[in-house]
Parts: sequence; C-alpha cells; structure tokens
Amino acid sequence: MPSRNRPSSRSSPVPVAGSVGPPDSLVGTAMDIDGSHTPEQVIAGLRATSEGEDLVQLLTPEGQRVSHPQFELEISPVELQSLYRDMVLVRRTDREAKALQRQGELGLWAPLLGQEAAQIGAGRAMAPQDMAFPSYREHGVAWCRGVDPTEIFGIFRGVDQGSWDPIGTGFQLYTIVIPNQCLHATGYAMGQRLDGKIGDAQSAEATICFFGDGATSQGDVHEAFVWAAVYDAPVVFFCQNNQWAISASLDRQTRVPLYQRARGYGFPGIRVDGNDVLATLAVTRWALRECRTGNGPILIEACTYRMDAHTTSDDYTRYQVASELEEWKLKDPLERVRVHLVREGLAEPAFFDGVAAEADELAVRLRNYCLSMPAPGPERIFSKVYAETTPAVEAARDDYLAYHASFTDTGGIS
Amino acid sequence: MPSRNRPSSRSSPVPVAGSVGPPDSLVGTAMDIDGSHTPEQVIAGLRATSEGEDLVQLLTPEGQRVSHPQFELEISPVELQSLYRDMVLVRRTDREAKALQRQGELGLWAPLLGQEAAQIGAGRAMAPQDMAFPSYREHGVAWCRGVDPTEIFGIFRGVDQGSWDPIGTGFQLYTIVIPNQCLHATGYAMGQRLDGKIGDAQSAEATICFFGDGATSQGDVHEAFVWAAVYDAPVVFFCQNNQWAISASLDRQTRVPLYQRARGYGFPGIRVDGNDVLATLAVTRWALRECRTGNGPILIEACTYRMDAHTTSDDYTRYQVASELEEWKLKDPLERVRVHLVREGLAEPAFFDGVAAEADELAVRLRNYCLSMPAPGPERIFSKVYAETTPAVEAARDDYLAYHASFTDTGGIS
Amino acid sequence: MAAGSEPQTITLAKGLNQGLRAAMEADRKVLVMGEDVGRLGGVFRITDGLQKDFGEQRVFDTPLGESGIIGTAVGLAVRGYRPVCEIQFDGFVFPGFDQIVSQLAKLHYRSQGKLRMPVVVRIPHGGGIGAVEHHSESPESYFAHTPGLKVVACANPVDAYWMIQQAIACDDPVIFFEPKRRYWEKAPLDLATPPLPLFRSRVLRTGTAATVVTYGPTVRTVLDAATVAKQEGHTLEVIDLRTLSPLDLAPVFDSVRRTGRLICVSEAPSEVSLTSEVAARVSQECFYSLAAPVLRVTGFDTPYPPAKCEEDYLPDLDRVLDAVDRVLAY
Amino acid sequence: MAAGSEPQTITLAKGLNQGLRAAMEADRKVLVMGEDVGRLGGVFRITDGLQKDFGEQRVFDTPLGESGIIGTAVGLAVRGYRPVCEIQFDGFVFPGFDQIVSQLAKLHYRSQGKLRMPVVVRIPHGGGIGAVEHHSESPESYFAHTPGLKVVACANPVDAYWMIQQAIACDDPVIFFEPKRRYWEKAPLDLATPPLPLFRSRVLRTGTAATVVTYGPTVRTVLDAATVAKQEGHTLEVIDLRTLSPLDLAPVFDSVRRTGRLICVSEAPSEVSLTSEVAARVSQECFYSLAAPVLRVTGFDTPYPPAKCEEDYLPDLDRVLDAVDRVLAY
Ligand SMILES: Cc1ncc(C[n+]2csc(CCOP(=O)(O)OP(=O)(O)O)c2C)c(N)n1
Ligand SMILES: Cc1ncc(C[n+]2csc(CCOP(=O)(O)OP(=O)(O)O)c2C)c(N)n1
Ligand SMILES: [Mg+2]
Ligand SMILES: [Mg+2]
Repeated sequence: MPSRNRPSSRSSPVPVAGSVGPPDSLVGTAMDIDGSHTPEQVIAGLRATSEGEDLVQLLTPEGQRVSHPQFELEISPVELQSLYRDMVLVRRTDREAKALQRQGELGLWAPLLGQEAAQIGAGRAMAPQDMAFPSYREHGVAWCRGVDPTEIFGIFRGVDQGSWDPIGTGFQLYTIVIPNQCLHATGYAMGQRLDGKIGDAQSAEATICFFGDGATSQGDVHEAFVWAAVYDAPVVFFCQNNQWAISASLDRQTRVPLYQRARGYGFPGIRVDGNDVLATLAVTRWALRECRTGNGPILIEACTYRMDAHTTSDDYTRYQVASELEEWKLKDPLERVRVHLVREGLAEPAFFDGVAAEADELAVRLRNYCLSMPAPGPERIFSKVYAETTPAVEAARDDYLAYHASFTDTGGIS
Repeated sequence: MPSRNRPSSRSSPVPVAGSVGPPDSLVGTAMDIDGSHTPEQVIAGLRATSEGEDLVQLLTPEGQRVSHPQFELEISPVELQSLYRDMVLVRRTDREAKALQRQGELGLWAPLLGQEAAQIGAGRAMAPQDMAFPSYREHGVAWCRGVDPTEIFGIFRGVDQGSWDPIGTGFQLYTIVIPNQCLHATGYAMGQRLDGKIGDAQSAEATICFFGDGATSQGDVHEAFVWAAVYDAPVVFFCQNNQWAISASLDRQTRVPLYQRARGYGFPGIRVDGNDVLATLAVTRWALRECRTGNGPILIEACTYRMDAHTTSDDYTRYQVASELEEWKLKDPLERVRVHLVREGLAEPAFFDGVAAEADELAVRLRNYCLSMPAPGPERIFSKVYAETTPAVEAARDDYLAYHASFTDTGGIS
Repeated sequence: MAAGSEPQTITLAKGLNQGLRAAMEADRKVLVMGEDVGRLGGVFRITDGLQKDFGEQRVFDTPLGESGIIGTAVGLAVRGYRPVCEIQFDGFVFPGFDQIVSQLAKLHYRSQGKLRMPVVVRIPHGGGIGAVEHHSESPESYFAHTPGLKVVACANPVDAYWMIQQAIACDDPVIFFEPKRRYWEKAPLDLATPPLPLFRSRVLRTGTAATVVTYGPTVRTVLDAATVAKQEGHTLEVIDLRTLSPLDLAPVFDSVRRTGRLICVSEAPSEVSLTSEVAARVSQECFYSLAAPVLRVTGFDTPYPPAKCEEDYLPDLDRVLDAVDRVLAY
Repeated sequence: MAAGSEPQTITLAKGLNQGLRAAMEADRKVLVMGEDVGRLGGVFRITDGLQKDFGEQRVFDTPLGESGIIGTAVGLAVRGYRPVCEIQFDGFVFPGFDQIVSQLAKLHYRSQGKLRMPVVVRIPHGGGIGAVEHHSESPESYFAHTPGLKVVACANPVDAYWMIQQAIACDDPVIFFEPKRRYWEKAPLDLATPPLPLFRSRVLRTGTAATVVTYGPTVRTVLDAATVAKQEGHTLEVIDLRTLSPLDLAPVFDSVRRTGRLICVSEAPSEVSLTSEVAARVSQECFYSLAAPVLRVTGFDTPYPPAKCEEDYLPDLDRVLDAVDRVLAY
C-alpha cells in the first residue's frame, strides 16, 4: 500500500532504479585467462590469427617476434615491460570494475577484456599533443592518457557523465551515441590543420578516433571518412573490430574486411593484429606520424575479440559461440608478451611479482574510492546546462531545492 | 497601406509567393546544343571522354561504335532510332519546362540537359517488373516508365507532390531530401528477395536507385550500401555524376572516382560514359540482370555533365567554368547518336524530320496542359494526411472550409 | 495464447512479446527488425523467441544504424510489408529522425494515399533504470509535433498486449512508446475482455477533487499518488492519455468541467511539450470551468542528469501530491 | 560598415551578411561553413562575398551532409573555433538532428562546462516562396523542446544584423532562424542605436484591445493585421518573441494582464508547439487576468501542402483579424 513518503525514505512505492531487466540480463561470466596452453592449442591459435596475408603482426600468440616489411619496431626491454604492465593494470581495473558492478557499486560496466593490446598499443602511440576521441569502451586508452580509472567509474556509477578534463588530458569524453565522435574527431583534426599544426615540427598534431565494428555501419562514419578525405584531416580512424556488436556478428555489418572500406575514399586502410601490442603500437605510431605530416586520414582495423559480455547487462551465452571464445583465448594479448619476456630473458620473476603487487594495490584503491564516491546532490541536475545560464534554469533550481529542503527540514510535508 | 481583403483579392499587403530570391538567382542560361564541330573539337572531346581506362564506352562522341570486352550490345536500327527519339523528346520536354518556368507557369525546374543518355539508357534497361527510386531530376527515367511529363510538371508548378501511381508505373515519387530514397530502394529490394523474386525466372525483379554525385556524401547512401550488401539486395545504385552538386564540384565530395566506393563494401562498381546511351543501356541491363539472379547489389557511376543550371533558381555563372561546359558540349549525348545514325545510314532524313515534328507536338501539348492545369482547392491541405483519418484533421478541414466560404459568399466579413 | 483461456498474469514485456506474436500469426506481412532483435530477443527480450518461431526472414537483426532501419522499413512498406522496427533505446532514435519526419510521416500525404506506411517504430522510453546517458530520454513530443505520424504510449501489460497489435494493424505509421522501467510490472490478462480502440484515452480512476492526466511510465506514479491522496480525503480523477497523436482530450475536458482542476504529469522536459499542449487546450476548452490554473509536474528543462540524480529529476509521488496541494489551494 | 555612418537601408539578407562580416572581423575564430556558402554565397546569398574577403580557410563549402556539417562543427568548437553552419533549407536540418540533439545540446552539460559549444546553426525557415516540398517547414518547436540549445528567430533587417552577431558571440549553441520569405524586406539600419540583448522579446506596438504574440515571418503579417485592426478601432499590442528558447514571456504576461486577451501566431503546426507553450504559460500566469481563452492562429496540423495551397495554409492577415474578432467577442 503506497504512502506519502517521509524525509528518510522518499522512494516511490513501486521500486524504481535498478529494478529493471530480466534476471539473466544481469549476469555475465568472468573469463579465466591463465595462459597455460598445450602446443596444439598454441598452434591452433597461431593458425587462426595469421589468417589473411594482410594482417600486420610483430609478436605471435606464442610470443615470437616476427618482422614485417613495412612496420619495424625498435623497442627496449624496459619499454616492453611497461607495455606489459599497462595491460596487466588495465585488465585488473576492468575485472575490478566488473566485480564492483556485481556488488551493485557500479550500475553498469563495459568490459575491455581481450582488447588490452589494441588500446594500450594505440594509446602509447599517441604524442602528448595528440587528441583522442573515444567511444565508451576505451578504458585502456584513457589509462594511457592519464585519466584515472575512478573518473571512468564515475560514469558507470552514475555520479557524472565524464569528469576528466577532455582538453588537458588529450582524451575527450566518452561518446555513447554510435559513432557521433567520428565527426567530432574529424572536425577537431580540421582545426589542427587550420591552426597550421601539420608538418615536420615537433609541435605537429594528429587526432585519433576510436569506434567499433558495429559502428562502421552508421552514416556518421561515412561522413567522417568523406570529410576527412576531402579536407586532408590529420585523423586516424581506429576501428577495434572485436567481432561483435552486442549480439550481431561481423557479417551483419559487412561482406569484406573493414579496413578495405578506406579504398573507396582514397586513403590507406591497414589491418593489424589487435591482440599484438607491438604491431598495434608500430602501425598506430606510423599512422599518427603520417597524419602529422599531412598525409591523413588513415583507417586502422585492429582485429581483436570481446572476451566478455558486451556489458554487464548482456547475456552472451544467448548468441556467442564458446569454441570461438576458446580459440581467441589462445591469442591472449597479455600472455604472448609475458611468454616473450620470459623466453627472451627480458624480465626477471621479480618484475612480474612487482606488477602483480601493483595491480593488487590499484584494485584496492579503486574499490575504496568507488565506495566512497560522493553522490551528486539535486543541484547537479541544474548545473552547467548553459555556459550563459538562463533565468528559467535558475528559477527551476531554486524552486526545486526549496521544495527538496522542505523534506529534510522539519519532517517534511504531511 | 494594408487593408482587410475582399474575396477577390485575399493576398497579404506584403506580396508573398514568388516574390523572393535575388534577381540574379531567377535567371539561368539556355544552352545551344547544335552539334556542328570542327575535327579538332571532336578530338578534344574524345580525349576528354576517354580519360581513364575504366570508362565503359560503346559509342564515341563522334558517333563511332567501339567494342568493350565485357559489355557487348546487339542493337537494331529501329532500337537505335527509338533511343534517339526518347532523348530528343525528353530534351524538348526539359527545354519547354524551362521556358514555362521563365514565364511563371512553373515555380521551379530542375533541368536534365546533358543527362539524357544516362537516364534513357538506364530507363530503357529496366524490365516492366523492375522498380525505380528516383531523386528529383530523373525526368528521362520517368519518361521511360510511362509517367507523363505533365505529372512531373505538377510538382514544379506546385499543384501536387507527385501525382502518378508509384507502384503501377514502377517509378516511385521524386525524393527531395538527399538521398533518402537509397534506403527505400534497398528496403524495397529486400522485399523483392523476401518475395522470392530472385532467380532465372522471367518474373524475377530488381530495383534501381538514382542519386547524384553530391548525394554520395550523405550517410544514407552508406547505410544503403551496407544494408544492400549484407542482405544481398537486388538493387542497382545508379549514380549520375554530373560533376556538380549545385556549386560544389566533385572534389568537394571525394578524392577518388565514385564507382570505387563499392570496393569497400564488397560489391562491383562500374564507371560508364553517361553521355553514351548504348554503354549506359548495356551496363545497366547487365547490372539489373545480375541483381535479378541474386548477385546484387551493384554500383554504376554514369559520368555525365549538368549542361544547365542546377535549377532555374541557380546562377551557375557564379561558379561554373565556361571552358568545362564547352568541352562537354563536344560530348553531347544526342549528337553522337545522330551522327552515328546518319553516317552508318541507319536512318533517313524523314526519320529526323518525324522526330522533330513529334517534339513540336509534344511541346505544344505540354504547354497547353500546363496552362490549363487546375490549382488544388484548400481542401487539398487536409486530404490524405492519414490512411485512417482523425477527428482533428476532419474538424480542422471543416472549420477552415467554412471560414473560407465566408469570403466567397456575400462579400465576406467586414 | 488461445482466446477463452483463463486470465494469465503477464509482465508488460510479456504482453508486448505475446502481442507481437499474435500480430505475426495474424498477418504474414508483419516483419520484426532492429538491432539484436533476433537471437538475443532484444536487449529487453521483447522479441524473445520470435526469430526461432517465425524464422530469420521475418525476424532479423539489422546492421547498426537507425536511419537504415527506418529507411529500409519504408521501402519494405512500399513493397507491401508491415515492418515493426525496434529502436534499442529512446536516445538512439535521432539518427533515424530524418527518415521518420521527412519520409515515414509524409509519404502517404505526398502520394495522396497511393502509398501507405503501416510501419510501427517501437521505442522504450523514460528513465528510472539507473542507466548511463541517452538511455532514459522521453522524446514523445518531437513525434507528437509531426503531422502524418501517430504516436501512442502503453502503460500496463494489458494495454501493451492489445495496443501493439492495434498499432501493427493500423495503416498509418505509429511511433509506439514502451515504459521501460515498467517492463516487469505484472497484471492479469483476460482475453475475453475486448480492448479499447487504440486512439482513445482512458479514465483509470474517477474522482472529484482534481483531474490528473499522464501517460507511459508515470501512470503508475500517478495512481500511487491518487491512492495516497484518497487516504488524505481527496479523490483524484486519473486519465491515461494512451494516444499522444492524435490526442483524445474529450474525456479530459469532461473531467475538468467536473473537477475544475487539472495537473499534467510527464517525465519529459516541459518546454514546448505534450503537457504544454494539454494545458493549452484545456485552458481554452474549459475556460469557464477551471477553478485553478493547470499545473504541470514534469522532468526539468535540462539534459537528463547522471543516474544518481534521476530520483530527483523524475516526477515522483511526492511531487504529484505537492501539485495536488497547490492546485487545491486555489 | 563603420559605426557612426548615417543610417543605411538594407534588406534582411544584407543585414545577415553584414552581421556575419562584422562577426568575422571581430573574431578570427569565427568560421562559416555549409553547402554552397563559398563561391556561390549560399542559395540565398547570405554569405555573399565572405569567402572572397576572408578566404577559403574561414569560409568553406562542405560535402553534402548535414550530420557531417554539425558533427565537424562540434569538433571545431572543441578545438576553440566558433563555427557558423548554414543549413540550406529548414527541411534539410533533420539529417543533422542527431548531432544537434545528442551532442551539440549536451556537451556543455556532459562536461560540466569543460567544453563549450559556441556554434550557430543558421536555418532559413517558413513558407510563402512557392517552393517544392521540404523548403517551407517551420521546425522551431523541435529545437525549443531541447534543453541545452538556445533558439532565436529574427524578423527584420535590423534585428538580423545584430542578432546574428550576438548569436555568434554567445558561448552556447544557438539555432538561428531566418524568415526566408522576408529576406528581401528593407529597413534603415542606424548603427548608433544600441541593440536589444539577444534573449529578449520585444513589444513592437502597444495596444489595449488584445495582445498578439508571434515571431519570424509572421511578425510582418501581424503588424499588417494590427494596422487594419486600428482602422477598425481596435489597437493590438504586438510582441515579437525573438527568443524561442529561453522564452522571454515577462513582457507577454505584463501585456496580457492589461489587455486580458492573447492571440499566438505561428506558421508551424499547432500541436505540441511553441504556441502551445505560450498559451499554457499565459493561461497559468495570467489566470485571473484573462477575459477570453488564448487563441492560436497557426499552420495546420498537416504536412506542408503543395505550393499552390500555401496561401490558405499560412496564417494571413485575414485569419489573424478573424481571431481578433473571436477573442474580442468574449
Ligand atoms: C546510435 C546508437 N544506436 C544503438 C546503440 C546501442 N548500442 C550500444 S553498443 C552497441 C553495439 C556496438 O558495437 P561496436 O560498434 O562493435 O562496439 P563494441 O561495443 O563492440 O565495442 C549498440 C547497438 C547506441 N549506443 N547508439
Ligand atoms: C538533405 C539535403 N540537403 C540539402 C539539399 C539541397 N540540395 C538540393 S540539390 C543539392 C545538390 C545535389 O547534388 P547531386 O547529388 O550531385 O545531384 P544533382 O543536383 O547534381 O543532380 C542540394 C545540396 C537537399 N535537397 N537535401
Ligand atoms: Mg564490436
Ligand atoms: Mg550532381
């Protein structure tokens, strides 16, 4: 029986927030990435990954460095270690976020599990002055740009819509309407050119735009390609093809590999092993340099795999093929770097212990911060609607806050 | 000084309809297509047309039949004559419409001058059961589908928005929002496939969609390409590249030839000489047959030229290069057929006299019909807003018609 | 679900699912299309099982693009099909807005009836589910302002079951709003009870103190408020609009002529909205009956805030009761 | 056009052109972009000569796509530019609607002020030019219903000159409507007279019999009607809204409290429109002052008809005077 609420409990008699969604849509499945494979598995993985001559790969799934005619990469053991560290830390952040969602501390989470190499490779390829336009899953790129994971958590906890400084970090806010950001990135890159930031100078700039395989079907991607080509915009279109758009497999979006789209617009399209952090780093670095020197735009398709559900609200058991998942486990982006570091003697056990310990500390910090994250007050509703506020917004805020106060004062209306 | 109007003159004191637009925007320039060229000119034209190996051509600008490895065309003198006749009649219709607009009988006209071969070639390639989705300039295709020019005039005179039967004629209504019709055509073609109208049977169907070079930049074209490819829709995307989108030259829309767009979607793209009615007929016939047998979609880029203003409101002297126009005059689509018919002795002078006379009669009929075209009454405003009408629409109509009658009765209100 | 079978308790989601099923059984020209409507059954499972039972030809996942979904549905309608398009969330209808406003709404008029557009666009709308941005919008007014479209909003499982079938049977394009936070509410469905016609509003509760008009997700909110108000001695007349275009305001006018007071409730921002229209029309039609100005309880004229603020953003029981106090104070 | 120069008679089109010129001279971050705005100077010549004088970097033709125009303008704004986008005709804004509603309107709020969107979207609106379909729409209400946007409509050459500059100087996104059928109306521009702030409505004529509120192309219509009404002994108070979001209704409330009668005039369909909002607000705020219900004179709730019907479709002098007769009859 409903009753007029008291200050303490202002919830509607019919429970509202969080009460939605069929039970099954609330449960995903944690992935167990251990990386101990039989030779057969490794070979199977190798075969699967190297499908297509056109795939750029510098580190095989079983940790072998291979060379590529066009893309060479000089990299020191320390750099290798730090790429590995990045991937471990963002994966741990991702798993912690998922756990927090399960415990109701986050309303939702979009896992990056499996896409660490694509994102760290691309993120680390960026120069400080470059600008990134993400979708909603680029937690790894955010990490590279110095955006603290807690700021990402804020969005999924529902306390804000993106709290970091999108200019200072060189990492724009998440964009959820697919793929509006591709045009923003193109416009921003047009601005970089207008500002004369193209050329050999150290100060030259480029833009990188992130979107998924499903996103490629939207008109905005096409218009972004057309505009970028026509204005020679210094923008790298970085498509993470994780093989799925929620429940839609790639064949729902295209007949041919996505990197080939670029052909029709007259700019280069390159396909890279998105589970190979070295190849992704090398190709993205090259592409950004090309853009900075005026040879943009460029399309990169990073072939990777969504190793977890689309989001924590998704139940991929309804559509995903387990065998496919198993096959991709053999191409785990972290494992191949670990094996390489060990086999080539580029890192001591102490290094791995150190990274593991760091990951634990990070997880604890994130969890504690999340739990203590302050919820915005009602005034947040009316905050910054406009740069030049209006009497109507001011009045609405004052009215509502006064009304709101009437509850918290003397036991409220009754 | 404004005054309350009398039944006779209900116009507002400030003149409204038609009174707009800077003077210069109301004047275009008639083109003189005579076709008497010096050898030098002919060679120049030939050179210009055959730029690019990839251009399919079966009849050169100076009327020489040439062969093409992939596209052969068996055509009888009678068929050739009828194609010529079609082109003469639609050109005459176009010129008459322009004249009628100048005299205020049409509010606007979108000339097809120069695009007769592209439209007649494509229109004549269609089977009766095929469906066409036009833009707003496909007067020649309409002609092939048996839509009387007067029905097209109705739109530009402002008496209706497309009065022909879009199903019975196999020619959908004009679409002005660029290029919405590309998705309609794709959906319709998906329906043809759902209906099992794909295969070798005589009853097999295909769809053809018309749009311009400028239209290719819009997201809807991309989504149409994606959908058509994913669903193997039997649709031919027929792009008339007339080199201009109002004042925007092709380089505003693309870096590479438009037919190459298809590559990125995994279906064929072919470039045809759009001023060559035989090549256009052959290529479109082939493409429609491919679609009917399940090998759609296919993109055709018909290279042609807009020989007149964008519309009668446009002043192309502000942006168009006269030399370009001169060059294209040498590639006139009618002239090359006339020369061919004469040189090869495939038509007697009597034939040309007959077609000329027919064109004169047509012009007279169109003019007379146009002048006598009934203007819709106010009830038209409220007509067919819904298939299942609503009380609100009915009431609004009754109220307004009663109000309207108050003027035409006893001298109106005063 | 055979008619005559005894009342079965269903959720609003199930009502839609069963209604879609019945419509597909009734007419083989009915198609279901959209993102993830196939194997997954839609992110809210509204199309659950339909692809399995009606096949991949009639129930299919589309590429990711709303203009593509609506635009191809228009073409399929020209071909004689009756597509039911799912828009995954309210905030994602805008890429398809051009095809809806420029084509879907206008083709019947443009062709003067030679082309019909029996297309249903299903849109889960409203907030209250703790979602991220663009998943809690109430865009009804954009469509209700568009001539050529019909717009309806269901608010309970029984209406959901019948209204979706009526919308699919309608020869005009229908924008069909579903109150996503009410998907899991239950009610008994008795197939023996004939449904109200689609384009009629309904008086849910009779009362004398004031009239409260609403639609969609806030119908439940208003009914709860009415229950509380009754305890406090005020009986509210509650009207569920159901049809947003065309509006069926006759029952509202009748009611206000009796109660003399009106409150309009909606989650959408109030400026230039459906509640503006209802307030304007009632103020005109009931000019001599109104004892107090029409009050509106709505979402605020700001973008939809972060989820942690939505409890304050959304009209709730208390804000409705507060408006009742104010309207009765006149 | 140097200040202090003596009043010069300009058309509304010229006012916009000169205003754009002044804004581009004042701030090098101002860009002009859109279809055919360069060499052609726009189909209405509003940007005539700007590319010649400010170069192809600051005044450029775009590919054909409205989402592309708005979306890249958003990116340019992030980069610190102040893009002025031209939408060629009202009916062609819808492909860009998603970028306007989902991004342009929300980025400042989403980023809590860390990103600003000083973007102006110029849209010639309204009918009366005998055009084909999609060239005579009045889509103001869609934008006025969208929080985060500001929406204005100019109605005369002097306002055109000043309002476009004020809109460009505003740090919020402004949808700027231009009454296309009034482009060629003339008025003297005296630069010595300071402009009214952008977000203020203006009383154009004072009167006692009734208040008439309108905006854009029908301002001229209403002024003419007022002239006729005066001959007939009724002085009408005429108010040009100028700002459609935020609305500045204080002068309207003041006026109605004096006249007791209000007529709202707009070319747009009336359902769920700006005139609904004005009628609703005035009915609430002036509840005890209204001697008659608020009347609306608008375009009909149908798609825009063929040009030969537009004289009947558009509110004209006679329909306004008819409403005056009716409102005075109360
Ligand atoms: C315009 C729009 N339509 C629908 C959605 C709902 N949606 C969210 S994610 C998603 C799939 C995206 O797939 P992809 O582009 O491959 O990116 P991924 O999630 O795999 O990283 C969809 C359909 C959306 N966010 N925006
Ligand atoms: C969505 C949309 N935006 C703008 C316009 C205005 N417009 C009409 S024709 C045209 C140029 C079209 O060029 P193209 O596609 O090459 O066709 P063409 O006119 O050359 O046949 C433009 C911009 C429109 N009709 N629709
Ligand atoms: Mg994906
Ligand atoms: Mg063109």
